[in-house]
Amino acid sequence: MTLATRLLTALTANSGELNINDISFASYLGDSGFGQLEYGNLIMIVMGIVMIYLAIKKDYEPLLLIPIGFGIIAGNMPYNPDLIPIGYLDTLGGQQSVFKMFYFGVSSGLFPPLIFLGIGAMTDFSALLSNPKLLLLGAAAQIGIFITLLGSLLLGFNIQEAAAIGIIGGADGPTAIFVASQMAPHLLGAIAIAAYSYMGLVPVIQPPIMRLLTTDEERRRKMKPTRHVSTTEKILFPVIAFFITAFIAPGAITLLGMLFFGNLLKESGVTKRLADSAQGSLNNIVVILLGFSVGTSTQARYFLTTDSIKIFVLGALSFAIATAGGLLFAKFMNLFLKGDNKLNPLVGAAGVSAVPDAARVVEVEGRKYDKSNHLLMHAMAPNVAGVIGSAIAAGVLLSMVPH
Amino acid sequence: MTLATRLLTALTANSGELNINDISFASYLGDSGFGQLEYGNLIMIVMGIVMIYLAIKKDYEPLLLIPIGFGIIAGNMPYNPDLIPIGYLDTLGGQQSVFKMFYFGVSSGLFPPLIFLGIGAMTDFSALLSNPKLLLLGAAAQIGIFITLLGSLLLGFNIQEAAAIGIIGGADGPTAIFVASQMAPHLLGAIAIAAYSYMGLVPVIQPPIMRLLTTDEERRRKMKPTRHVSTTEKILFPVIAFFITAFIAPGAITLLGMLFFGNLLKESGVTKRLADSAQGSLNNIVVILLGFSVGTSTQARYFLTTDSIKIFVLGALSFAIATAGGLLFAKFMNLFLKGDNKLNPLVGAAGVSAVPDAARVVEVEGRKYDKSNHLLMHAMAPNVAGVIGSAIAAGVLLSMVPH
Amino acid sequence: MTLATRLLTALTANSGELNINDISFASYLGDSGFGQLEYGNLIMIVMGIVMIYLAIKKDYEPLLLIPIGFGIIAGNMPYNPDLIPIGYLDTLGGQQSVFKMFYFGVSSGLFPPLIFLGIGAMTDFSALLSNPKLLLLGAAAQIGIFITLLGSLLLGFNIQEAAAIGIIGGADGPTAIFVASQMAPHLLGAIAIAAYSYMGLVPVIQPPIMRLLTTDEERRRKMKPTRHVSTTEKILFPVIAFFITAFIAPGAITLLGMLFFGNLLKESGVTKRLADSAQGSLNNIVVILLGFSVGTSTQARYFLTTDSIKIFVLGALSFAIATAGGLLFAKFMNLFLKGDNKLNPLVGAAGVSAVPDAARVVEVEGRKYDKSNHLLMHAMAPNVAGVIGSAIAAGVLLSMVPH
Amino acid sequence: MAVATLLQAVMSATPDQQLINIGIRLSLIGMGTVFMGLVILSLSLPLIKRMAEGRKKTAVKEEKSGTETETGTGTGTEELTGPEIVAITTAIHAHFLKVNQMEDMKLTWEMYERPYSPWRQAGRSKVFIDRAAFRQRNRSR
Amino acid sequence: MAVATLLQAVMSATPDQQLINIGIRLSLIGMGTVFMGLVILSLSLPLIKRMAEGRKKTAVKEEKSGTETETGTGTGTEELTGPEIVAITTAIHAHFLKVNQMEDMKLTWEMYERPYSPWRQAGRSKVFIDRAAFRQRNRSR
Amino acid sequence: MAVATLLQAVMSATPDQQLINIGIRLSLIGMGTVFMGLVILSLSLPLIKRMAEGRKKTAVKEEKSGTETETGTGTGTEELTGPEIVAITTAIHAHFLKVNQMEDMKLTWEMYERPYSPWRQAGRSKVFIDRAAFRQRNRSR
Ligand code: NA
Ligand code: NA
Ligand code: NA
Repeated sequence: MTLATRLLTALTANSGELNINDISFASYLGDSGFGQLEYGNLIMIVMGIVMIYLAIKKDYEPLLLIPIGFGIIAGNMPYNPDLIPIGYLDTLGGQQSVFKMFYFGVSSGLFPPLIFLGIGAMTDFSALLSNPKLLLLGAAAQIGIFITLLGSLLLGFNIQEAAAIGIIGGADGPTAIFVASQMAPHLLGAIAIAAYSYMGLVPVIQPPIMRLLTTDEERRRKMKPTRHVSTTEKILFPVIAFFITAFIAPGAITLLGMLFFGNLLKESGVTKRLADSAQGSLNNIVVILLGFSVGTSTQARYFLTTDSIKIFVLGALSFAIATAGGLLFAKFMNLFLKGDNKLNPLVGAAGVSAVPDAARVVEVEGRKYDKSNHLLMHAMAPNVAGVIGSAIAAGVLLSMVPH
Repeated sequence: MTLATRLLTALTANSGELNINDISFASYLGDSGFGQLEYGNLIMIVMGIVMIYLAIKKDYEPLLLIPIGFGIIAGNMPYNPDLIPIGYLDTLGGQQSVFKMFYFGVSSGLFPPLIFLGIGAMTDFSALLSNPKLLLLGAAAQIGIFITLLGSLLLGFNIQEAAAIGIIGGADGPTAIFVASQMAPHLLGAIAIAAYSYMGLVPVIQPPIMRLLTTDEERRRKMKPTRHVSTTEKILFPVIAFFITAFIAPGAITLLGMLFFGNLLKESGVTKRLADSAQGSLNNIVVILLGFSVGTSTQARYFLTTDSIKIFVLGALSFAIATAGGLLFAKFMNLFLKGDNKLNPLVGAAGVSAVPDAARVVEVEGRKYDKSNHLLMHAMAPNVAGVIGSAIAAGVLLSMVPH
Repeated sequence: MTLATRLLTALTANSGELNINDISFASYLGDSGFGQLEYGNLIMIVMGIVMIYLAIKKDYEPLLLIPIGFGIIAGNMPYNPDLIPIGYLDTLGGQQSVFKMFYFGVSSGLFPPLIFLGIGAMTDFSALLSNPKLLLLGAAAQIGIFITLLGSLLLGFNIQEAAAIGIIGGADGPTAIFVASQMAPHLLGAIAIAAYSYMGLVPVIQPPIMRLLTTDEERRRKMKPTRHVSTTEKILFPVIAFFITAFIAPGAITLLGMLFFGNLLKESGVTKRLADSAQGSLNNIVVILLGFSVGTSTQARYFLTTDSIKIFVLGALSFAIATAGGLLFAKFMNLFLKGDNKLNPLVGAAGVSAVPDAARVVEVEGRKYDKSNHLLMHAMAPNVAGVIGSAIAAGVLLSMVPH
Repeated sequence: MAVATLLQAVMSATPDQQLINIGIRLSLIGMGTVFMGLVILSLSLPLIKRMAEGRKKTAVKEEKSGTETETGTGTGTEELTGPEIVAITTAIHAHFLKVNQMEDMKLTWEMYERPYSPWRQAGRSKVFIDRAAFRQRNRSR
Repeated sequence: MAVATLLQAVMSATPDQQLINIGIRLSLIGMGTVFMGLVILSLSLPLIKRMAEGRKKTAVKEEKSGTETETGTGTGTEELTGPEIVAITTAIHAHFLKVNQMEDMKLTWEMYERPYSPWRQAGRSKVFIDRAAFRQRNRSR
Repeated sequence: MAVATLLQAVMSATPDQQLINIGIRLSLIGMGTVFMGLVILSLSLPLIKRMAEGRKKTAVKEEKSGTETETGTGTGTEELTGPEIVAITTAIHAHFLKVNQMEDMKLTWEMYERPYSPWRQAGRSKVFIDRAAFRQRNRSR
């Protein structure tokens, strides 16, 4: 049904005239799930249930997979869009659906910066402050973004779509949603779900690559303990880091601004109330609405396409490449480092972001080869650097690719 | 003053020209309460004060009656709408009033689903899970909705208005507001205030009807204790219950979706943070703004009409019929039940929703005849079933009645 | 660049065509801070850093100066507005910037009433209830508003601008923002920053004036202890006070309505949950977004003007006059008061609002001359009365000055 | 510098005398209204006090003349507060189920406790078990 | 008065019979749907119960047949929960730094602890150190 | 299946060589910028450290050279922190009122305590009783 026809029907239906012959239990059932269910909806609903199952049973990203999963179910329940506005794109007779109002936070790009505010207010950048050179690993892992961008172009996506798909490789949900909402809104559902799914699967995706690209000796290597970071450093950091990164990538002012603003609220020591709400109730509310909205945007008719399949394949690829990028760059850096300054290349894998999962995978892998080798702390530096790195990459794409 | 005239005045006034002769203390007082007060405003302000008094002194629904009561006062303070936008419908020179922005949450239908999210996150459906057959009582009590609908048609309301008024019989504030906002926005204030007032008065309305329709023996009857419900059941319930009810009544996807989503957040065990905010700060914020906005929408000039009086009479009727419906259906079910499976018909009265007031009225009445008879737990099942039942009824009306 | 040109450029750029010759590292750097930085931006960024420094180091208004300070930095980072919408006024190709969405809460006048709700929910009006006559000091101090208004007219501002600038003398941030957003949106940044800066500097501005206008004997004077206030009085107060003040100044219905509504939530005793959220998470969220937005609205090209300088000078003047007004009126009242009913004129200085800073300055000054003289409690009465007084003044201006 | 700019501004600006007159009128009316509002408010405060005291005395009187005493020597169950009744019904319920796992017990408790507070949040209030209990609770608040 | 108004309204109003018929049909369909919904829901509840029980039994079986026991007699470090591992790594870290100021110690702790909970909030989950630890934690929840 | 679809897609798609070139340029600039940003950031971190240390040393110096000591041997009241002063004024106030009901006492306390923190929330800050007290408080934070 074209938009024009639908509008016409809506206008006619809304005349307030109600013909008694139109009112029958049979016609009602025809407008209920019995008459409106489509095959695709069922597939999506099952997918939503699987997500909820994984979240509860396997503890994969429950704070996002449960809202997304239930959103998928709610967004795919069958209904007749000519009678009531329910879906995330529906407006009928001037009345927007509630799901559309929720989705405005996603489509307008409003929610991701608010999430970044919360992330900033809960992140401790000490690890990064004490390991300046490990920042480079967080840069190297962003190669996943750009190779995926090229791959997307090869698969026939246009440049805006390719940029949005590429950001999946940043392993950072809100960044991916922010870029997709500006660049390729029609792919947002698939991109968001791919990003979050793979972030949940980091403990499955990364280890084989880590083993493949490192020697036994490298994996056992211990690193020098990190130094203590003073409160003043932590207060100066968000201001200076924001200035530098936003200066270089103005397209990331919005995301990085909120990230470092949140961090300043946390570290200043005089705005505890604000930091608590930024990372507490405000963040929770946004996470609920963001996840649910992303879920409702997977209506089968728009979601079940070959594009979505391509995006999932490209997403898996991007995570693998990002992991390899970080690892190999660590090995490259070792060529120039001496003695106990040498890095354990496993730490490079944490550069993909997916905080703190990737850092913990590093810890787990490291301890498999030497139980006394604790890499978590070292891995946190490239891990948070990866967030900044993908925000910069997002900023570059947002300002270079017309949209 | 017609809208056209007002627009003209506004445009003229906003030219930035200010004639010195227009500025006098007398003319200022003419634009203040001294010159603008109307008789109707005073009546409404007294009504607001009475509500606040009942809320504080009698503890009737304080979380809603205090915001509504103060909203009534604020919405009925006299002012000159040609000078500044204050009222819930005012826009002047392109500037919307703040009360209008608040009211958007009501008129757009945004707030009720958010309230349902909070309700879901605070409701324990165990009672219902352990008493499947008591669900039917929650269905039977919805007869109040449809008889009120017919009564409204008899009193001259059109079909949309009648549907919105009928939902008062669902004894569920947010559902009534949601339906009224879509079907009959001009009656929203009266419907909302009738719904919440009678919900507060449930302990006054129900007992006489309960005594009238039951025998002494029935009131003394004890029921079999309920069984224990496992965590897994509680997790499965929101997903399955949402699928079934939304399948049958797609018009209720929005309300039921948020209700069961909130419940899943609560029961999943892995999203405690989100459930806390859904039923905590988010809910509180929405309750404050919803109640206050409903209050401001009772400006005397729109509210003090015979329609409002009719709505209050119909509302009282609907609560009485719903109570009777639940009770009589319990007696009807007893015709088919044997031995200690027989129901205490008082439990049927809890089917009207008004959670948990109606259930507690059942407990109180039961104990009047036998101090050892505790019906609260049994009454909780039809009580929460009544919420689902009225949401389904709302869904049916929303999808069948063009609006 | 005119708006028309920018629109044209945007439309052309958004055609989705991307010429390979346009893509070079040099052109990218030209669009980054390296190519876009302006002198004015740097000045503003330094100002933002100074604010953050004062907030952390001197504890001047940290809950506002930190969000404002970081907002100034974020709002003045250089970027090319033809490529991406970032600034608080940017819309590009139908996409609003996130900062613009945040700023909507300021420009629409939505945030200040929400702040007042929170203030109401955290203010105890006991001091005022036990000292009725001290209310007059809160009235007298509003002279600062009107003299500043006249001064602004003399400096060439138009009547709307003058009214908005005058409200700085009310020493009440949200009121100043509310009036400026309606009357002179283009001056909002300067007015807000002047208001908050001087509120932070009250301990510096007031003492010299207090010493100049009082004798040693007056400063040592002790006042009669205040009486105890019952719970019922505290419940009645917000309702009655709202009725009286809103009746006299309907233009203040929005601000005073939210203030006294919040206070009723606090004092009613039955809506603790709502009061907690009103003064907790809701207030924190609004404070974060309000402060940050005000900061982003100081883009150098709009902010660094002689108008801003004038506003800062007028603002300092208004604080001084308000202080003197309160003090001198206390001395005037003493002409009619006998014995131990006489006031310590220092208390009059607290009438400027700037709660609770001004009241604490009075305490400090009083104790300098007699260590056993505790004026804090007495000073709280004119202090909160000053908030009501400036809201009334704002209401009068809003309803008398066309805007 | 700021002072110089200011003086210069005052000089260069030649504001309409009409505008100044308007400003003066506005200011007088504004200041008058502020005083009127706060004077009337300050005069109303003693009335508020008297109203509050009136209510208190009446309340005390009512209590004294009332037949229901609050000294706790009531007729047993009628004196119970809401939470106490919940506790008792829960205990009975637990007894019937012969619950011996603490976890189950906790679940049952929650089931009872929730409705008391949270539903109110969604706009629903408590039902008072009986008047005596109601009064007692209200006073202890 | 209200009753009089009402009666008058009923009199004066001459609602279309057609409209009443529509109302009756609507009501029948509505009431039918409410019952259909709640009847099907009530019939599904025993199924939910059975599903839950099925899962429980399988879980119990799996545990019994599984090679990994949960009695705490594991191989040491593999039994550690996330927080324990954090504590240990922190202790080692503190040792290397030869930290003797309590404040420093606290900072280090925070650095470790934060990532565990807050990042999840932003949509990121825990990584489980190993399966045994994972299961244990999950069950204690 | 997914792999097949993918391969097929690669085959069927004949992306403009021009587009690929653009992609490559974009990627090089993007990757370059990411590295530039993080390299400059990493180079700035030692500067941040030095700034922080510089400030600390100055602070220590200032304290030593300062005339006001913080060892608590001050002149009595001047050493008081905000809350202490509140406590004292409250006590005096309570004494004058000859308060003997605990409830009244509590109310008075609240009246004093509130303004300290909550108003700040609305954008208003503390006033420091005197410099010594200010410093002390600040440090203990
Ligand atoms: Na990343
Ligand atoms: Na109901
Ligand atoms: Na003031």
